[in-house]
Parts: sequence; C-alpha cells; structure tokens
Amino acid sequence: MSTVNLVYFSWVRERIGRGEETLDVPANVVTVADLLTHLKTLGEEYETALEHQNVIRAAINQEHVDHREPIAGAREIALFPPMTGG
Amino acid sequence: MSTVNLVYFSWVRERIGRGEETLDVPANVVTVADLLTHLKTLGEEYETALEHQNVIRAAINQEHVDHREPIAGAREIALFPPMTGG
Amino acid sequence: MNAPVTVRVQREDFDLNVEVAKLSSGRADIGAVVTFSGLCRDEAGTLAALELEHYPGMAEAQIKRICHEAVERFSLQAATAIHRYGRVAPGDNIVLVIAASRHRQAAFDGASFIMDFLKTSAPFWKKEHLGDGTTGGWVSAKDADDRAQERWGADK
Amino acid sequence: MNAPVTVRVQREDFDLNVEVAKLSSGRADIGAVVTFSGLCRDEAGTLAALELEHYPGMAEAQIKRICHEAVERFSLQAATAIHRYGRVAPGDNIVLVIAASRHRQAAFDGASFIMDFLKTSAPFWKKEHLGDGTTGGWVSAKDADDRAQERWGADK
Repeated sequence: MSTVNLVYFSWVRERIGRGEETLDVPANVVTVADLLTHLKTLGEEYETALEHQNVIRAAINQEHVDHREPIAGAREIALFPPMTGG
Repeated sequence: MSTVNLVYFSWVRERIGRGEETLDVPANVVTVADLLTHLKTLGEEYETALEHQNVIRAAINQEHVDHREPIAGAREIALFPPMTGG
Repeated sequence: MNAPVTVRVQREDFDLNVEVAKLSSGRADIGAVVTFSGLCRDEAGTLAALELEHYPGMAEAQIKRICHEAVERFSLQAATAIHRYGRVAPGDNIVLVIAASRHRQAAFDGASFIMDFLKTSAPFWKKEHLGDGTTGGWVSAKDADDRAQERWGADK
Repeated sequence: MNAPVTVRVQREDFDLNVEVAKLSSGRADIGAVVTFSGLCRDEAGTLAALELEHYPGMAEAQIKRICHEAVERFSLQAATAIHRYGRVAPGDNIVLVIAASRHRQAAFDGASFIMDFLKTSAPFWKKEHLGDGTTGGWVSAKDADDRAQERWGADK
C-alpha cells in the first residue's frame, strides 16, 4: 500500500464528484494505467469518469506523462480530459 | 511628341536631382523601356540614375508595371529603386 | 539564450499596450513584435459565456516550458504569454501571446508555435454557458489543433 | 467579403490598443487578432535614425490592394495597415498590421502575407542616418524579402 494525492479537472472532476482526494493504492498499482484500472473498481462515478481510458490525460508532479509511466514517488497525480486552452 | 509627368523617388530622385518634372518625349518612345533609354540621353544625371536599368521599378498612374508596358495615355509615370517598406 | 519570458495565469483582463511596452521598452534591438489575442466568440449568438478551468501551478509551468522552447527554437528576443481563467463573455480576451525578434518571420513563427502548444498541452478546459441559461458542456479538443501542434515536429 | 479594411500612411506614431479596439470592439464573432509591429533597430548602436520616403497616393492605394487581397484569400474579418513616413529613431514604430479572423491560422497568415507584400511592393524607401552624423545611404532590397513574397505564389 502507498498513498497518492489525486487531482481531477473538467469533466473528470465533475463525474468523479470531487476535485482532489488522497487515496491508498495497493502495491500492484505500478503505472498510471494500473491506477486508472484500480480507480474504476472504486465505484460507478469512477467507472463513468474513466470509461474511455485512452482519452484520459495524466500528469505526475505537474508534468505530462503517458499511461505507462510508473507512479512510484509521485507527490501529485492529475487526471483530466484533453486540454482546450488558448 | 507627347508630354509626360515624371516622378522620382529615393536614389533615383537624388541622382536625377529633382522629384518631379514634365517632359516632352518623341513619338518613338512607346514603352517604359523606351522611356528609360530616352532619359539616359538627356544628361549625365539621368545616365547615373538609370545606369542599372533592370533594377529600376516603374509605376504608371500609381500602379506597378513592367518595362514592356506602353506609356501612351499615362497621366503620371514614376521611376524608383526596389521598395524597402515594412 | 537569456531572453525575458513573462508568463501569467490570471482572472483579470490584460492590456495589450502595457504588455508590449513591458517587453520592448528601453531596447532598440527588437525589429518585430507579433501579438496574438484569442477572444471568446458568441457562436452566432448562442453562447453567453465560457468558463475557463485550469490546473494551478502546472498551467504556469507548462506555458513557461512552451515559451522557453519557442525562444530557443526561433531565437526570440522576448516572449510573453498570459492566459485568463474564470468566466469570460463573448468579445472578451482569453489569451495573449507576444513574440519579439530581430526579424519578422521568427516573431510570427514564435507566436504561432506558442499558441499551437497552448491549445494542446497547457492544462485549461472550457465549459460553455448558453444564452438560454443551460450549460452547453465542455468544449472538445479538436483534431485540427493536434495537427497544428504536430506540424512543428516537436515532442512536448 | 465586406470585411473592413483600414489603411493609413502617416507621419505620427500609432497606438496598438486604439487600432485593435477600432477593428474589434462591438463585435463578438472575432476569435483571433494578430498584430505585427515593425520597429526601427539601432543596428548595434550605429544607427541614429531612418528616414522613410514614400510615394503619396500610390502607397495608400497599394497597401489597400494588399489588404483586400489578404482579406479575400484568408477570409479575414478585418484588416488594418498603418505605415509611417518621415524620420524614425531606433525603438520607434515603423509599421503596424492587424488581421482578425474566427480562427488563429487565418489571422497569422493574413498578417504575415500583408507584411511580406508591404516589404516588396509598397512604395517606401529607407535612408539610414548614422550615429556619427553621416548618411549611411539607402537600405537595399533583400533577396530574402522577395523569396518571402514569392512563397505565397501570388503575382502582385
């Protein structure tokens, strides 16, 4: 088990129903992809928010990462839809 | 013989020594190229100004033309070096 | 390259003259300043407002990365990027990018590069509020924006 | 296309905010405004001033032609071009181009197109006055500017 700080934005935030949370994750959650799979087991709101897993973008410690990135040592993991700035 | 109003800019103006003049030109001066050739017979200042005839730009009635353009009916013919606006 | 880069993420509007003056005043080596202002469109009268959400901290950091990349790539003399968040009405400013350089092409390319990457890799999201009082949902990312970014051949 | 085109050739300086406001205020269909300001460089301290000569009448007419061509080609919603003449010092403005459109690429392309054609086909000439009191002669046309114009594939 380890503890991660999660932050959500846009419709990921709205569907999960909160903007941030601290979660304990099992030791077999190694990558961002593992984290997404794990979150989807935590309830319908996560399932709905993360249903189309391939469109979910992730950042670790405020830097973009892809889903294969290990999350070990992450202070903050952010999950959000494709960005629409500018 | 016909009468043309000529205007000069930049170093063409400086070398000819005036900014504008009205000249009578012989009937065999048909195109801009003919006009340049004719002007060069009028004195050393014209010869110096128009020496590199291919770099001289021309406008008739304030529109760019090339050297083959007939000058008949022109109200105003301008001669100047390549432009350096912007 | 030690060109000044100014990045701000703010709720308030910005002033074009003030930002250009900050970046160019007192120096006579700049030949070209290109500004890009992105405005909220009313979408033929259907839109009442856009709500801009952002990821505080990462938004600033990511825009700085993009600006420094542009400065290096196009040898810019200075770059500024200001992105607003919160509610903006049609006709309001959303984003300002300024690029300064000796010659015009670099300034155009720099500003265009920064905008293309802001669109696709700065953590902002837009929600539509419609004129009839309903929420129009979140603006979707555009394939055209991904292609615009990809034409620079970079990996950011 | 009935997009407003504003062209001025003037001795006085211009104000970026005022010109952008003139072109965009009161409308909510514009999504992108690109401005280009061309400034007089001091050429590493050697230049005291530039003297800009122009062909009155033709200068305005030619810039209008270029702007209308850009409006049509890039479906611009508005375009402005202001070119100064007379003496300008290092750091001073020389030229301002503004292009407005729904989307950013057209605004960038429109402003860039207008600048490329201003450089090569608007009747202006620049004379250098050097810091040591002498005249540095007339600025030569650049091959790079001809190539920049030619990339648009137009005949103007």
